[in-house]
Amino acid sequence: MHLTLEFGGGLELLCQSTKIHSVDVKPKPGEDKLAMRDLLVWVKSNLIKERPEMFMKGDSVRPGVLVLINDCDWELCGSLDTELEEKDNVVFISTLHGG
Amino acid sequence: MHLTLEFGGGLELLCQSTKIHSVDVKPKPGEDKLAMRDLLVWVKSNLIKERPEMFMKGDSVRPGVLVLINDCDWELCGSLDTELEEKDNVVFISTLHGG
Amino acid sequence: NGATLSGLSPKMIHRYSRHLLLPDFGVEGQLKLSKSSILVVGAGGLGSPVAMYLASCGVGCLGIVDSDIVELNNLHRQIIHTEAYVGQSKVKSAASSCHAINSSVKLVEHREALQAVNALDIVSKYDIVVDATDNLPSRYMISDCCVLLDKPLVSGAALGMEGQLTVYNYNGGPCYRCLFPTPPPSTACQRCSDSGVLGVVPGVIGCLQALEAIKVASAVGEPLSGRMLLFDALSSRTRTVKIRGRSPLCPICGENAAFTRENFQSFDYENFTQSPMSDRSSEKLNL
Amino acid sequence: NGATLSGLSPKMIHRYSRHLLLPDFGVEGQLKLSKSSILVVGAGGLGSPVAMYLASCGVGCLGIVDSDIVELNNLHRQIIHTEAYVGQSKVKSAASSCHAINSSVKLVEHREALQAVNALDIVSKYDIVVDATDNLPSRYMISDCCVLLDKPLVSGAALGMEGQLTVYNYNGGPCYRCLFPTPPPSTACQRCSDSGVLGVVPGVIGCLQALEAIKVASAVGEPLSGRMLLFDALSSRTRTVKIRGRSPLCPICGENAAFTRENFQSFDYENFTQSPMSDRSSEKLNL
Ligand SMILES: [Zn+2]
Ligand SMILES: [Zn+2]
Repeated sequence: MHLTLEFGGGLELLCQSTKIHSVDVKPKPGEDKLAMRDLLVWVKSNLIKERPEMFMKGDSVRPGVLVLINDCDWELCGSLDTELEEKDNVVFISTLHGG
Repeated sequence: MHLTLEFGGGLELLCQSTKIHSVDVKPKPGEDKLAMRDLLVWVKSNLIKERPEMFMKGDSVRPGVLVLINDCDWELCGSLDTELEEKDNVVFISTLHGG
Repeated sequence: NGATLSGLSPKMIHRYSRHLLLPDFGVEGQLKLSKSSILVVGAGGLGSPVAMYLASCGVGCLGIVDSDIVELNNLHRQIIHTEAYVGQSKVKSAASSCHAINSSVKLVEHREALQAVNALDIVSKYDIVVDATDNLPSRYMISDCCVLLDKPLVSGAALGMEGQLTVYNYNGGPCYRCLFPTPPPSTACQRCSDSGVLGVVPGVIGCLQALEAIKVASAVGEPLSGRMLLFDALSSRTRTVKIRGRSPLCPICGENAAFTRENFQSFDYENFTQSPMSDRSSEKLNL
Repeated sequence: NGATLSGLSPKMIHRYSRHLLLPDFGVEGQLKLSKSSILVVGAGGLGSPVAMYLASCGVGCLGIVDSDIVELNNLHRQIIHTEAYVGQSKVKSAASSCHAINSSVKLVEHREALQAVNALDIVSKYDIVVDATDNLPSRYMISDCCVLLDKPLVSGAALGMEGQLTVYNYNGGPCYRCLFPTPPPSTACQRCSDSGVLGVVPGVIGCLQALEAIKVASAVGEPLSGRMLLFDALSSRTRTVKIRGRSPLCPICGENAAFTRENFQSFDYENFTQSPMSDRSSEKLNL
């Protein structure tokens, strides 16, 4: 499954300062669907190069990170259970506090 | 064919100040494709309520109007000959000079 | 047209003529603006354009709250302050600039830090609040206060080469806690003084905050409620995304919220976020 | 780090510390900025934030060109001017504000209209040009001049509740004439004085223009060349669209272009666009 993953708000620093990643992710063996839950695990193993605790906490993202699937808050479409589709765009962005 | 048409930079004033129009446009009888050339004629007859010379000149848009198909300048994809596809987004925007 | 212009003096008609000509804004928008009062929390990188544009556009009353002093390393982005004010109160400096732009706006100087103990008193005097602060505990505190007092909150943030913007607690929309019920680990809380910020980035976000405040005050257009604007200066890309609505379970604005003014005034926001409200003690530059 | 900091005085290191901390900008970006010279054409709604942010961020030399006088009905959006300067030169007023923000920037006051007869002389002294004008003939004239002198042009526009922004003639990208070979009918050319403008809209676009100029000057990020940003204030929606590249047939920048400096100096831009460069004679308000 082809996906575009984007990191912002400082999270790109966890993956070698690259903001946009064009990736192919396979569903787990024996399954034909990819859920956000599985994508997070894949991202943590394949893209996050340092301080994984700045990306995940438990089986979800850490507090302060917004997840957007096709420009829409994942809370509106199932959070961890959201099933991804071909060519989906997923953004992980850390909220900023500066000014 | 379902299309989203948007007007900006003052062109919305030609269609009763509505910026976004969600429309269904049929190809001409006997044809199965809809080209931008045909869409312009359709827009002029169906959406433009006043001063059509502010929208078209000859068989194209008047000078100073940019046409964007799916966020891309129509000059990059065939201008009048571009064939539209289901769910395409077409923006007509007049260039601004104020400051 | 005499009737519709009532309330605007000849001088106002002249000064704001470019607003009055706007079909979507017009006399009605200007009148509403002239009757509105807006509080800007923070007279820094975001607060500079917010206060200047709100003064120039003709809001009725503009309050500015900040306890900081103008420092030379603020001036690369805080365009409301001049070199002459280095060492003086930011609020005094900002009010002076706003007064020079538009002497008909009532300016209120709050030369103190907005904190849980004084926030209800100060915020209750205004119709709209603009969060132009630079730290996490203030963001939670201001949002909670705006929920308690039912004030719309225009919230902006900028760091590095990025900015974010949304309107909280507006028209049934979410509050800050609906989005961020749990604070991030304190190690994730970077400030401009730690990580830097390109000066014009808070300029862009601050102008957009002033715009949202003007839209709310004049009841024109669709404010950014339930939506968030994300700005990346390096690529000049902006996206406006749909965010969650008000959470029924939110401990502050939810259906069964039991958070009172008394709870608010005694809530320890610095402890909650494990992060300080003021960063003056941590000012340093490691090159 | 002594070597990489060479060129920045201790005072600059302090003033611009928040820029120096930025991994994407740093000492190198600040040094390039401090060596750059930028011309802002127009000290009005767009030019106000452009000049203020370019001064505050520390460009080496900032030129401002405009022949206008500050009027009261400018002040709802032109935040660089104060009431005290009504009736005086906009350039004098703008330079004074910029100097107060950052006395280390070299300011050059061009108190005259930029026209075909003087543009080559003036523009040739700068590295980058910012078009912050309010009329069509100036936009063609500035673009043609920038092609002849090979200067990147940061072009912004605002009217009503909308704004547009792009960078012309940069790195092989298109010029204004590549996009608009034929001027629009003069009846389509509205100005802020005819149609109005919400004051903070040129604020947003001007900040974005300053950002693009900073990116070009410091060689950081991807400037908006071959792309255009469209901003709608009512809905707070922004889109960045891909536009055509340089046209081989462009009469000014194309492969066989035969447009010389002599052609330029005698070209009648007002006649070409059927539109005047100055709108002072047409100032009126119809309510
Ligand atoms: Zn809430
Ligand atoms: Zn060209």
